[in-house]
Order: sequence, then structure tokens, then C-alpha cells
Amino acid sequence: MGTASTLENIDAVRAMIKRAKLKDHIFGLVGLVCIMLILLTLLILFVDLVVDGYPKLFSADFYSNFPSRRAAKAGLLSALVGSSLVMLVTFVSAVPMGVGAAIYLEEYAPKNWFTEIIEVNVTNLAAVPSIIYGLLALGLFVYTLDFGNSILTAGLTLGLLILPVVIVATREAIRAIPIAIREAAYAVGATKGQVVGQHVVRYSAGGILTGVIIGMARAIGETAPVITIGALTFIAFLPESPVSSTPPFINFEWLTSGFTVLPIQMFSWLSRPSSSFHVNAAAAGAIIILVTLLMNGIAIKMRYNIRKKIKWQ
Amino acid sequence: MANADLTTKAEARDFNFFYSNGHHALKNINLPLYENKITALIGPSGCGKSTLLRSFNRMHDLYPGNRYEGEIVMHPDNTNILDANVDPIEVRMRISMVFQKPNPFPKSIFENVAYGLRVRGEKNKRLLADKVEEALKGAALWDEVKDRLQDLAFNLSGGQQQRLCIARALATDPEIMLFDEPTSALDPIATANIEELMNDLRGKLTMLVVTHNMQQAARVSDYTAYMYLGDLIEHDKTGDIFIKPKDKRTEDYITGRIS
Amino acid sequence: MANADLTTKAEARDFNFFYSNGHHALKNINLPLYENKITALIGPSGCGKSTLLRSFNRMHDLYPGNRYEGEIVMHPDNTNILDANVDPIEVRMRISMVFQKPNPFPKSIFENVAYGLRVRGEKNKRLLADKVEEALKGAALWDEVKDRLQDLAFNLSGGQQQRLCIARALATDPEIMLFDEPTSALDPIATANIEELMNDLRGKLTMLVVTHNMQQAARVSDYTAYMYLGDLIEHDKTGDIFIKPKDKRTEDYITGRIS
Amino acid sequence: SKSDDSNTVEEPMFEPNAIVTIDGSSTVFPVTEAVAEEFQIATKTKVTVGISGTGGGFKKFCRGETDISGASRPIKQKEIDKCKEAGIEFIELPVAFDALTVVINPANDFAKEMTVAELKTIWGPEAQENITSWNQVNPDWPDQPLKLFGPGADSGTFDYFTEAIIGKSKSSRGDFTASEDDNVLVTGVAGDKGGIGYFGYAYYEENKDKLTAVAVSEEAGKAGVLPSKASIEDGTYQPLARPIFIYVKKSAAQEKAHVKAFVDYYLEQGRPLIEEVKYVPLPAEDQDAVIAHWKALKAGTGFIEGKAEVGVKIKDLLDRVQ
Amino acid sequence: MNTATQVQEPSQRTTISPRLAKNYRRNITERIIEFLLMLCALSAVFTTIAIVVILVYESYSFFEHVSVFDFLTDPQWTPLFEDAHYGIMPLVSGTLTISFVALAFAVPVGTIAAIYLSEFASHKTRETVKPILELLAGVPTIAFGYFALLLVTPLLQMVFPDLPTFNMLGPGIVIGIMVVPYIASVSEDAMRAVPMSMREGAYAMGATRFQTAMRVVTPAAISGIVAAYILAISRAIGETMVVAIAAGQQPNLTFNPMDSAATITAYIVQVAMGDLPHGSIGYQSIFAAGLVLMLMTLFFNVLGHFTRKKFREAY
Ligand SMILES: Nc1ncnc2c1ncn2[C@@H]1O[C@H](COP(=O)(O)OP(=O)(O)OP(=O)(O)O)[C@@H](O)[C@H]1O
Ligand SMILES: Nc1ncnc2c1ncn2[C@@H]1O[C@H](COP(=O)(O)OP(=O)(O)OP(=O)(O)O)[C@@H](O)[C@H]1O
Ligand SMILES: [Mg+2]
Ligand SMILES: [Mg+2]
Repeated sequence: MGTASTLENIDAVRAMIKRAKLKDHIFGLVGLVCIMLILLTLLILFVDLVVDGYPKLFSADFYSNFPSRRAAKAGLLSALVGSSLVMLVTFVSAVPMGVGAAIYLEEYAPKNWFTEIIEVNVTNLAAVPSIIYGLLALGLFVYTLDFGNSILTAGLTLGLLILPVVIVATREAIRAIPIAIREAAYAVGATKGQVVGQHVVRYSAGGILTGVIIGMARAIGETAPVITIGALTFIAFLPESPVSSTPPFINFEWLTSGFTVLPIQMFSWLSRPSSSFHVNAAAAGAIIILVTLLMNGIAIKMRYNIRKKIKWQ
Repeated sequence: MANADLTTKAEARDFNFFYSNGHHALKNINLPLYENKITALIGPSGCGKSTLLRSFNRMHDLYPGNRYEGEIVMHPDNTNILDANVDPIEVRMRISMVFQKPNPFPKSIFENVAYGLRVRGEKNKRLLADKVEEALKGAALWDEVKDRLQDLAFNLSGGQQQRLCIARALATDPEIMLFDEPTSALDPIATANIEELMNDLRGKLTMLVVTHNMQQAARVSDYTAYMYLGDLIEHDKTGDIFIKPKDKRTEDYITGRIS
Repeated sequence: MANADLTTKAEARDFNFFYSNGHHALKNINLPLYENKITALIGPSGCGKSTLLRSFNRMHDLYPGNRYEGEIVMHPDNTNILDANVDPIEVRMRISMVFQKPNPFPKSIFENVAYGLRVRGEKNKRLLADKVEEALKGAALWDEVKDRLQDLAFNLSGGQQQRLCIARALATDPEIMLFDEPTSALDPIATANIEELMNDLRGKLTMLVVTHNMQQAARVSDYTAYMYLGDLIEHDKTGDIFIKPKDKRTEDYITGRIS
Repeated sequence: SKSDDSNTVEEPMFEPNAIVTIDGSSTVFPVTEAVAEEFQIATKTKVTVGISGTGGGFKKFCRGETDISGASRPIKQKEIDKCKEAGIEFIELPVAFDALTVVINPANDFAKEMTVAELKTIWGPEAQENITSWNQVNPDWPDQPLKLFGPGADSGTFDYFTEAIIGKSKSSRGDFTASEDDNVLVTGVAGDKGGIGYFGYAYYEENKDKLTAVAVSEEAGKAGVLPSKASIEDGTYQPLARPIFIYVKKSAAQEKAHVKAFVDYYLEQGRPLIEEVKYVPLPAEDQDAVIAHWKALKAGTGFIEGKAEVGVKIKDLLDRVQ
Repeated sequence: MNTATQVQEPSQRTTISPRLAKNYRRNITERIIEFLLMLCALSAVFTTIAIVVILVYESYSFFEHVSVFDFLTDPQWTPLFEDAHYGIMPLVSGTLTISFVALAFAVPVGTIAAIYLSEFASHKTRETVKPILELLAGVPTIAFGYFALLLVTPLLQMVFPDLPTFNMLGPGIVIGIMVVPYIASVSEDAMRAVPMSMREGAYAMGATRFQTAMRVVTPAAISGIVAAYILAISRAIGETMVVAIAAGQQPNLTFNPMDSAATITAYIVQVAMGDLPHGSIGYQSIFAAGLVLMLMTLFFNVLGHFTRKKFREAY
């Protein structure tokens, strides 16, 4: 050993390295093309919608008008309000449940077949097609529990839909907290509840929130399950306001109200005979994408900030 | 090594420990911790030093399936802290611990030190402030941080963080303090600071220190125990262990034949 | 410390290194590696041992923003391997490295050892098989694995994995071998095996070994360099360094006053 | 917000929480929606219009959940029974005509006129996998692949078309592109030279530039008739012109002032709105008869055993209800 | 050793802090918290049970009318026609064909993108591109549906003039585009999880980036990558709106991507939009179709779960 074989053949070695590195460059290019392909698709899709919906996107009336049979007058107001209220129900139903489930799985659950079942369940639910949730809602909420096609039904359906997203995100956030932090808390005499409440939940709050936002962004654009529960409706008024100026200040009548949401509104405009509605549809599509982009953007920014602030050693 | 002047603060008696995977990590350990003395635990990597140390505050309870056998008795009340009726939380309130890597909470400096007291239900602000100051002074950190108690603890250097963890452990007036290689993640200067601090605490507190640095053991401890593959081979005055070890394996280790 | 009999195989000249965060990790290092000798690098944790070792095969190039200054020259061709025109791949083909933790690839034992040759474009099966056998013998692993060359490397024990990594490094006939604490993740018996292996290779290969175990440095190396806070404090025959260090800081370290 | 001046409740004519709840056919939807929109503006009363389809609409209607149900076919005997069980009486009101329009690709210049028999050859269940080329329908036509587009099998339009052309409701070949979204059908026929499809007249009106309508003749020899306002009104566009209905809950008409007002508005002010959404209003005398029928609150259906009839006269229908 | 332990009178056990006196109450609260959290975790199980019960219950009524044998073997699916056939095969073939097209597009593109991001791109590129890729998942699927119908299919028709307006190729590719982010992102995570030391080992042998990526990182991450593929399959199988809009809603028993077809999801949403009364056989048929869909995704999900588990054990 030790005789400098590489050195003796240095020219051959260099040529060989050059050949090998050529593959590096080719692959680098192919990879870039693949990524560009996807990014361009997103861009084309978005630009196309913005260009088509341009006249509507920048008109204030579009946001303050109710749907109408006349494309020029038709606006998004009831869909905007509907989406917001549905998201409220989704948030309230999915977040406490999802966070609780994640905490249980990460901090409490013993390692046994029972936990294993729950885990398989969660991963499984995450990949269940959204249309199945639509069927669940149709069979359970609409017909069995008789909620009708109300804000409550839609909110609960989407809540179940994003439950696994919230659980997975929360578990990841919790796992990022080093064992050492927990041991430190236990070592000064904290109880399990205190460790969970004062440390685990607190330090993972940012991560949980980003997961929730991402889940909500997905829920906002969901169409199929909401169509399944029969939400294609002409609604030209707003549900009862959840808050009022007279006692008891909040009410829940809006929960049973009919509603429309952004993707459904887009869908119903698209299926109009007159192509002048397609402008509205494009504008609605652009807004949905914009909202999801915004929400995802916020989530990413938050994740970044959290990572910068808390660097576990 | 018998010494009539010594009070035993705690002792392991025929203590065995099994990890959940069945690994018999500690075998028939008998080890006294003398009151207000520093006991060092040395031995090659994997010999069970950390395992023994963490048994003293029932840290192993956090992971299901681990099993203790035998007793660890605390004096003067003669409680077997391994007893199923003894709440591990109570044990941890009497015995605090400092870890290998500094592990402050992502909270302010003040809240880190105050945490143990808060867990004990202390709400009186004055008292908290006093205790925090006292603990930080005890950990020789007060002068460096007194003007920024509300800063995030992560903004401190590694050595300062470790002293903060010591302050956190001191704040609750523990009867025993456990240290698991408290300096191995620190640079030489921070290490020297921590060692000095331990010297300051000597005589005031019962301490058990795991270290893989024999020089450190020699410098800071009163008593030293040498462990090897789960057995406690030898326990004696530090000077005696290093100068005239009785066991061949101890000698091999100290002279560097085993590492 | 100059010695006329020695050929210098490589040397660092006024070498500085800066991490991407601006940390000046190595300051004006001058260090020769003598041909077919083992040079040990010792010093307290964080002093820059690994940083220096990894500069010799331009491992730092993998992470953007790191900066070298000065030269590391290889002989006899007098190439400055830090030169921007020198391809780091070429450097790594001449200098191989063994890491702290065994890091075999998720492939068979055979493929692990053959990997370097495959990367060099070698396809001849006979030649590959010969080289693999030779390297495994060189790493004292042949007898243990010759009947299961197609087994996944992960199925070997830690010590065997580390010897496999040494075989992998040997298989390409490197001019220099770098070892970064090659035994610190291993048990005492595996450690003894690796040290024996290094002793076997002594005189055949130029080696640079980082270790935080002074006894190991004393046992295996011909020359020892002591580093402290990014400076190379002292470099000399191993016997001289351990018996009569010239620098106070070296003495402090060797006698355990710094750790 | 800005919308307040036009839409939200300011001075409601009726009690503030009064809602007219309507559900039912997607074919009737555009008309009802237009009426609802204007009615809301005029009276500040809330109206919801769902699209559960004719069947889904009756389901809710007979459970008493809605006041009015839109239907593109007459109520079926089963549905009548359901309503009866729940004690719900209904008033059947024809409101407009729709003309199912058969369309082909503009590049197709040979099939601009087709007989019912030819349509039956194309769409009948026997045609499945057999009739795949235009020349199999009529030897004079070229050998061009036939591409079919039609509404989903669960729509009222499909029911009526099969009834009128094949002679039996829901009897049709299955190998065609089906969509509930008529624009998809428009795109399909417009994109395929051999394409043929059918849907409501309104979609043809809006897409005249992309499609050609087929003139339909009832039997060979007779001249084909193109769908138009005139040919529907005078009854010559047969058999594909059909009335569409609303069914009003009698008790609601009697007890709920806002529901009554809504139907009044529908029948009396609806004409221009029906034209606006490209449906064909009833002839004036029929319209009067419907209004009279409504004012008299005559409950029940004019169809015998709930069976749809092709080419039925409005007057006859109304007269049958006593 | 240990002979001189002073004999101590066993003194009374004193509570160290008054709080410990509340030991019992504390335990109760801790129990309640744990129980509530367990209920939350069980919500996932309840959801699954609800889904299964609903699907099975409605399908049961369906199978009272239709024999399972016919359901599985009849080559026609025309449940709403006069001459009703209830063979699920045409829907399954459509579903599989579209998923296959989607994967044929997404697997290479997604894998290459993952390798590029993990091994070639700079840290900054990766940190910017990855979230943008994930944004694709947020685009409402109906937008993708019209994208397939109005943009992708006409483009494809330039290459294949015979391609009908409604076909499986266009929507297949668009679904492929939609699932690329899943594949890229999950595979990239798996590659990130390969310890840096393994890469350093390869580079130290003189390997290039490409060699390291292909011969070391990819094999090491393979089970994670496969899990990503499986996730993508169940996404593709479950996608609804794109197929409903662009594939033609025509239940054809065909595996030719140039044909138009219907998938299980498209059938469900089409029926759900139409005039179908609750309790009719047509209504029940969407639950029977849903059950088949659920079983298909379940199969892939469980497969994926175990692949991932195996992969977690690797390090
Ligand atoms: N959670 C565990 N489950 C099973 N075995 C364990 C676990 N933790 C440690 N062990 C094993 O128990 C033995 C003692 O480990 P321990 O951590 O106490 O060693 P140590 O003396 O502290 O070593 P070091 O100096 O490396 O910290 C070792 O063989 C180790 O592999
Ligand atoms: N990637 C990095 N970026 C910035 N600083 C680094 C990086 N890696 C190491 N350092 C710093 O450079 C200095 C030298 O580190 P190095 O890893 O070379 O020490 P070492 O002597 O090998 O220590 P050890 O014995 O702990 O392995 C240390 O202060 C360390 O914190
Ligand atoms: Mg340890
Ligand atoms: Mg190092």
C-alpha cells in the first residue's frame, strides 16, 4: 500500500472526475427543470385566474354584493361570510380535539396495541379521500343527526377532515421539544400535568398554530365534501350575526343557517350558461388561491420565526 | 474508610436496576452518600454511572418498564425512596439534579430559577424574588445577570446556562444535588467556573457527581466510587482511590489502561 | 524537532480557518505530517482538532460559507490542496478519512469496501474482489466477515463497523489517512482492536489521528500536536510531548489541570 | 357595509325572521333564483334557493322542511304518498317552458336536421357499443365517430329526454359522457367534430357561437323545427319542449304571508325574468289560468298517477285538478 | 465497605411542602386530564368507526338489491339507467388508470425534485422552494379541474390529435402535478433524515454529488421514499374534482388513458350534485362505491404505515 497510485495516474483520474461531474451538472439541470415545471404550473394557474378575473378582482362591489343572476352584479359577500363562519366551526371543532389527541399520543399513551391502533387510525385518516368525509357528513350529520346542509354540518365535516393534519403537526411540534427540557422540569418536582401544560404545550404552540393554519388553508379550498352535503344554494343574505349588541351578546342561530362558501360559489358560477360569469369564477378562484397562499405564507413565516427564537441545543 | 464523624444522608442498599429492555444495568450496588460531602462516580462509558445517579431521583420512572430492586434510603427520615408508596415527585422535591447539557427552559432567566418554587405553589412575589437572587448568588451568576433577569435564558453562554441550571436546582433548598457530567459540554473556562462553584457548595450540600474526567473527580470530590460494567468496584476517600486503589480494575482505569 | 531522516508528506502552512458564522476556528497553524508516521492531535474539547483534520480533505467544502486561508501542501508533487483550482474530489481520492462514529453505507459489506473503487470507475470484478479482500485483511476484519460479504453492513457490531470503515478507506490506496476520534464511540475491547490495527499500519501509511484520550495518543502515535483554542501550541515526538512538554498549557492539559 | 342599501333587512315587509325556503330542480333554479333576487330587493325578505334536484327537493318538501319545491318533472306517485302521510297538501303551478336542445359541433353540416327516430337510434339502450358512427344512424351521413354528451342520469332533464325520445324514462345507452355541469357538455360538443349532446335551451343560447342546434322533426317527412321562443309558444317544437313547475305547500300559502307574496310575485312579475334567463314564459292565457288556479289554492296534481306526459297542454293540466 | 452507616431512628415521614398534602387531589386532576386527552385521541378512532358504519350500513341496503358477485364482475356501471347494471369494475379501472398516469408523471418528477432539493440545492433555495411546493396543495382542486380541461388537454391534443376532449391523460397529468409536492416533500424529509455522517462518508471517498445522492442517500432513504409514493397513490385515488370535470364521467371498462372514463370519486360527486332522493338505490350506490374507495385507500395507507415504520427503525 501507500505507493501513490492516484498521483501516478493523476491525468486519468482528473478526466474521470470530470466525466463524473458532468453527471452532477446534468442532474442539477434536470432537477431544476422539474422544480420549475411545478412552480410554473402554479404561476400559470394563478396568473390565468388573475387575468381572467381582473375586472372583478379590483372592484369593491364584488366583495360587498350578494350573488345575483346578473354576472355584473354578482358578488362574493355571502361566500366570504359563509367561508369565515364555516372556518370558525372548523377551528373550534378540530383544534382542541387535535391538540388533545396529539398530547395524549406523545406524552401519555403507553406503547401498546391500543395506541398502535390509534396511530394507524390517524395516519389512515390523513389519507382518506375528502369525498369520503362528504359521504360521512351526508350519512351522519345531514340525515342521522338532521343538521341539514348548515354551517354546522360543513364546519364539522371540514373539522374532521383537518383533524389528522392538526394531530400530525402538533405531534411534530411536541417531538421537537428535547427530552432534556421535560426531564429538567420533572427534576424540580413538576407533575406530568404541569410538564405538559407549562412546557410542552407552551413551547409547541407556534408549531401547532402553523399546522392549524395549514389545515385551515386546505379546508378553505375543499369543494367535494361540501358539494356532497348539498351546499349548492342561492343565498343572498347573511346568517344571523354570531355576536349582537344586546344580551346575551352571542347566539348560535347562525349554526343552522344555510350557507355558501368560496369554492362552491366559484363552482356554481362556472356552471352558469353565460360566460360572463366565468370572470367572477376566475376572480373567486384567484381569491381562494390568494387566501391559501397568504395563510401558508403566514404559517411558513411563523415557523421560521419560531425556529429563530427557540433553538434547542 | 469507616469514619465515625460522617453522617449518611442517603444510601443505596443491594440496589439493582433493570432497563425496560431487560438490560441489568446496575448490580447489587451499595453506596452511601455522606452528608455535606461530594461523592464522585467514575468509570468507563456505559458502566452505569448515569443510571445510578438517575435512580436517586427516580428519573427512570418517566419511562415505562424500568425496574428498581433493593432500596435507596434517605436519612434522617429513613424513607426508602424507591418504595411504591413514595411519590416520585416528593423525591424530586428533596433531591435536585443538574444535567450533562445545560437545559434551561425557553423562559426568562428569572422564571427558570423560580420554576421549582412555582411548582411548589409559591406565589408570593417578594419571596420569589429573594429566593431567585439567593440561588443565583449561590450559583455565582448573580453579578452577570442581575440586570437582565427578564432576558431569555437561551441568550446566555453555555457555561452561564449551566450555572443557571445549578441555580434552578439550588433555589428549592434540596437536600441532595445530583450532577451528571455537568461540565462535559462546556469549554475549559466554563468548566473551571463550575468546579469552583462546586467547591463553594462543598460542606453545605450533599452532592453526587458523575464525571468521566478523573482529574475533575480528583479535584472536586471527597469520596469517589468506581464502577465497571454495572458493578460498584470500589468506594473510598478520593485521595485513597487515586493513590492506592485496592482493585486491579480501578487501577487499570485510573492509569488509563481502560478507557 | 526537525529531523533529517523524515520526509514530509503534507504540511499546513500559516493555515487559518473560518466557519461560515465567522468563527475563527484555526489560527496560523503550521503542522507537518511525516511520511508513514502517525501524528496525533490532542487538546481540550472545542480547540479545533476536528476542524483541522477535516481541512486536510476539504470536508468543509460541503458546507457553504466556510473559508480557508493559507496553504496545505502535499508532497512530493507540492500541490496546495486548498487551491481553488484543485478539485476537492481529487484531494479526497488521495486522502481518506475515518469518522468518529462508524458510518457504513446501507449496502452489503462487500459493496461498502468496494465503494471507493466503484466511484473511481473500477468495474473489473476480479480486481474488485481482490482489492476488497486485501482491504478487509488490512483492516483485520477478513476472517470475521469472509463468509458473509453480502450481509448488510448494519448487521456488524460497532467495532466491526468501524474496522469496515477503515477497510473502505484503505481499499483505495490513499496517501494519507485521517482518523477523527475513531474509537470514542466504541467499547474498550473494540478500541483495543482498532489501536492494534493502527499499530499494524504504522510505517506503511501517513496518518493523522484526533483523540481526546491522551493514553491513546501516547500508545499509538509517533508525533503529537497539542492544540488549544484554535492555536497549535506544541508539536513534537510523542515521547517528548508527554515527558517534557515545553509549553505550560500543554503540561496543564497532560497533567489534567485543563480538560 | 355597502350592500346594506340594497339587500339586507331594513324595513322588512314581513316579520324580520321570515324566510322563504325553496329547494329542488337545478333546471328551475335559474328562474326561481331571478325571482328570489328581485323579490328580496323589493320586500327585504330572505329567500334561500337550494339545488337538491327535483327528487331531493320533493324529499325535503314532503318532510315539511321547505315551502316551495322546484321541479322539472311532475311529482311522482311515491312522492305524493309521502306528502300525504305527512299531511302536506301542495299546489302544482307550471311557471315556464324549457326546450331541451340537441346540439352538434358547428363543423357538422349533415345532421342539422334530425328525426325523433334518428335520435332514438343514437341514444337508445340498444345503441350501446353498437352505434358508434354517424353513418350507422343515417347512411347518407359520413363515417365519422359518434361522440355523445348528456346530463347525468339522475337529472330531470335526462328523465324527460329519455321519456320523450326513447319512450321510457331513464332508458338510455350508458356509454356517453355525463355531467351535471352543462358547460362541460358544451365544451365536449364544441371540442369534438363528431359530438352530439343535449341540455336546456339557456345553455345553447349562451353558446350559440360554439354550437349548432339541431332542428327536430317528430317524424320522417315533417320539417324539422328549431327551438325558439316562437316554436315553443306555439307548440311546434315537439316533443322536446316541456313545462317546468313549482310546488307550493298549501298551508304555507294560507298561513305565511311572505310565501304567498313570493308566489304572487313569481306569477305576476316573473315574465321578464324568465325571458332574461333564457326560458320561455307561458302564453298569456295559460299564465292567467295559472294565476287563477293559484288564487283558488287548488291542491293536487294534474298528472295521472304522477306520470309525465309529453306535449301536454297547460290548460288541460290545470283543469284536471278540482 | 459501608460498615459505618450510622444507625438512625426511623423518624416520621414529614411532608416537605404543604402542596404534597394535596397529593390525592392532584392525582385525581391528573387522571381527569389524562382521560379527557384520551377521549380526544379516540376521536380519530370514532371518526373511522363512523365512516365505516355509514359506508357499510348504506352499502348493506345496496347489496340487498345487488349481488356482490355482479358488483365485482359486471362490466357495466349504469345504476341510474332503466337497464341498471352495477358492476364497479369500470369505475375501478378508471380510478386505477388515472392514478397510474398521475404516478407515472409524479414519481419521476417528484423524486428528482426531492433529490435535487435535498442534495443539490443550496440551503436557501430549499427553504424557499419547499414551502412554495407545499402551496400547490392549497390550490382548490376545482381550479385544477378546469386547468386540465381547458389548458392541458388542448396542449395534449396538439401532440395526439385523436385525443378526445374528455380523457384520462390530461386529468391524470394534472393530478400528477398535484401530488408531486407530496412526493417531493416527504421524500425530501426522508433524505434529510439520512445522517450527515453517511454523506460525509461518501464524499470522503471522492464521490461526486450525483454518486452520493444515487448510491448512498437514496438507498438509505428508500423506505421513506416508497412511503411517499404510497401516500401519493392514495391521494391520486381519492382526488375528485379534477376527474369529475375533465375525465368525462363515462364509466368505461378501459385502461387506455386516451379514453374518457369515470372514477369512483367522480361518480360520487356527480350523483351527490344531482337529483337523487335519500334512500333510493342510486343513493346507496354512492356509499357502495365509497366503500370500495375506502378499502382501496385503506390498503395503501396501511402499506404505507408499515413501510414508514420499517424506515423509522433503520436508524
Ligand atoms: N434507556 C435505556 N434502555 C436500555 N439500556 C440502556 C438505556 N440507557 C442506557 N442503557 C444501557 O445501560 C448501560 C449503562 O448506561 P449509562 O448511561 O448509565 O452509562 P454511563 O456510565 O453513564 O456512560 P457514559 O459515560 O457514556 O454516560 C449501558 O450499557 C447502556 O447501553
Ligand atoms: N459548523 C460549525 N460552525 C461554526 N462553528 C463551529 C462549527 N463546528 C465547530 N465549530 C466551532 O469550532 C471550534 C472547534 O470545533 P472542533 O469541532 O474542531 O473541536 P474539537 O477540537 O474537534 O472538539 P471535540 O473534542 O469536542 O470534538 C469550536 O469552538 C466549535 O464550537
Ligand atoms: Mg452517562
Ligand atoms: Mg471533534
